[in-house]
Amino acid sequence: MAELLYFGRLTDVTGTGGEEVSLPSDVNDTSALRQWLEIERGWHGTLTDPSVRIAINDEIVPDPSEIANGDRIAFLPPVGGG
Amino acid sequence: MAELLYFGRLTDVTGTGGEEVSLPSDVNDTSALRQWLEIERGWHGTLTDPSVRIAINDEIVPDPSEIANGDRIAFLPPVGGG
Amino acid sequence: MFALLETPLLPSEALATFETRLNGAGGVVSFVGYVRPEAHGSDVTGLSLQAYSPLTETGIERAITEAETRWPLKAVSVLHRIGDMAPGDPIVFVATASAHRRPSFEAADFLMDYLKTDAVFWKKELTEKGARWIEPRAEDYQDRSRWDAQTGEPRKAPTHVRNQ
Amino acid sequence: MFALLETPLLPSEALATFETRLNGAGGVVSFVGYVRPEAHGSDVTGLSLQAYSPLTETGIERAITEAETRWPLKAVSVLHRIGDMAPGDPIVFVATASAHRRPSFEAADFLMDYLKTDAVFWKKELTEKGARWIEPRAEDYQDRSRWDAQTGEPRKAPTHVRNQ
Repeated sequence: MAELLYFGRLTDVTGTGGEEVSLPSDVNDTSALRQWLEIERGWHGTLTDPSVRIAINDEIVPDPSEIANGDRIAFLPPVGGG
Repeated sequence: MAELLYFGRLTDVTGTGGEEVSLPSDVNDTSALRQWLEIERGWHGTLTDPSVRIAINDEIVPDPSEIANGDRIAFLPPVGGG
Repeated sequence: MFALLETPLLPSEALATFETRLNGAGGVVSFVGYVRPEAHGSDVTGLSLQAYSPLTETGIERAITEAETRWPLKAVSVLHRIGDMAPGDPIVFVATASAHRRPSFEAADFLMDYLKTDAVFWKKELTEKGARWIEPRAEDYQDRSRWDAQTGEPRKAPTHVRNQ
Repeated sequence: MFALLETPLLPSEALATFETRLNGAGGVVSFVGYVRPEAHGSDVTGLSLQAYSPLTETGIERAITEAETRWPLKAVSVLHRIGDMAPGDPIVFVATASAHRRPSFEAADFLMDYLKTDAVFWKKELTEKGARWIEPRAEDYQDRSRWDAQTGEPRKAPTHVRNQ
């Protein structure tokens, strides 16, 4: 199982801040994960939007980066505080 | 009589923050006043230094500006606070 | 020092605390950001700030280290709210101390530009007309890019991108 | 608002007071300048600040008006000490409030540059080796001239020069 986390405006679409999923064997990098979730969930391109970055185990990574069951994978829309 | 005021480092030379003087009839502008005080007092060019500005009756003026008995004439070395 | 606060931030107390550790500094600049009371003609009823630990913390700590590398600072403080706030509530307090004023001004400005565009927070503004996620404005990204131009380096990727 | 103070300046109280009149501002920048503890390798024992009323007051009030003309400010505060101070004592508190942070940063920076080079004060620093009058540094005049370059106008004469 991989842990998926959704932040900010993404939760308006996902309806949850996080979930556990079992990654299919051919979903082994971040690009494949974005595509797989898009097809599976029909989230209208929310996660394939390139402004949404991905962090694996608390480190932001570029696409495509390798993923595996056991990873904590966070989807991060544009950030900003202050 | 005119009132002369000295500020900042000038008081180290003048020994006073202010004095009353009777202006001679030919000392009728700020440039003449600087020269007259220089000769009279021997203040080693302290008041003829162009970085020392003059205010007449609380307004800074360029040289030469007219002066007369009754004026409050202030000598202002370079300013700065903060 | 740096802290994420779930409880109200009191800028005047934060400044008083900061003053106890000036290390002989001659100039202190502080910035305080507040929840705005009005947005696009609607009254704002609240602001909700979400962080993602530990990315939020490590990112801000790296920005503070970068500021300390760029400027001769004697002290830095960043306090940032998370959770739910009301209009007028302080969101962020940044203070910088240096021997002279220019490094303090520049470092505080730099840190705020970082916080506005790169710090890992998501902001949801609640108004009488509904909720809206706030993302950095074009000006915020422009302000942030001033610090890249200054070093002559191209725009850096976020500092927490993992090298591949 | 603006005041010359003969008694100790308390920055945290000044900030708390300033916060009561933000008029919906989103960003506040404050600067505090302190008596430095050390100068040219000698311990500083005190600082004495002399003003010349009403020139000092009218000059600062004009600088505040100029800041309010240049930037969309919601509030401004300038508190400046006069008289005798000890090392570490606050000398000046400047605060600016605006809807966004950039006008607040710039206006506070502008006001400090004015205060450092054009405000009518004389500063005498007392050290263990003797007393010394402090005049603006070359950097202070350079910093001040940034604001002239921005408007494309030549360096202005001090604003209180009488027209002839």
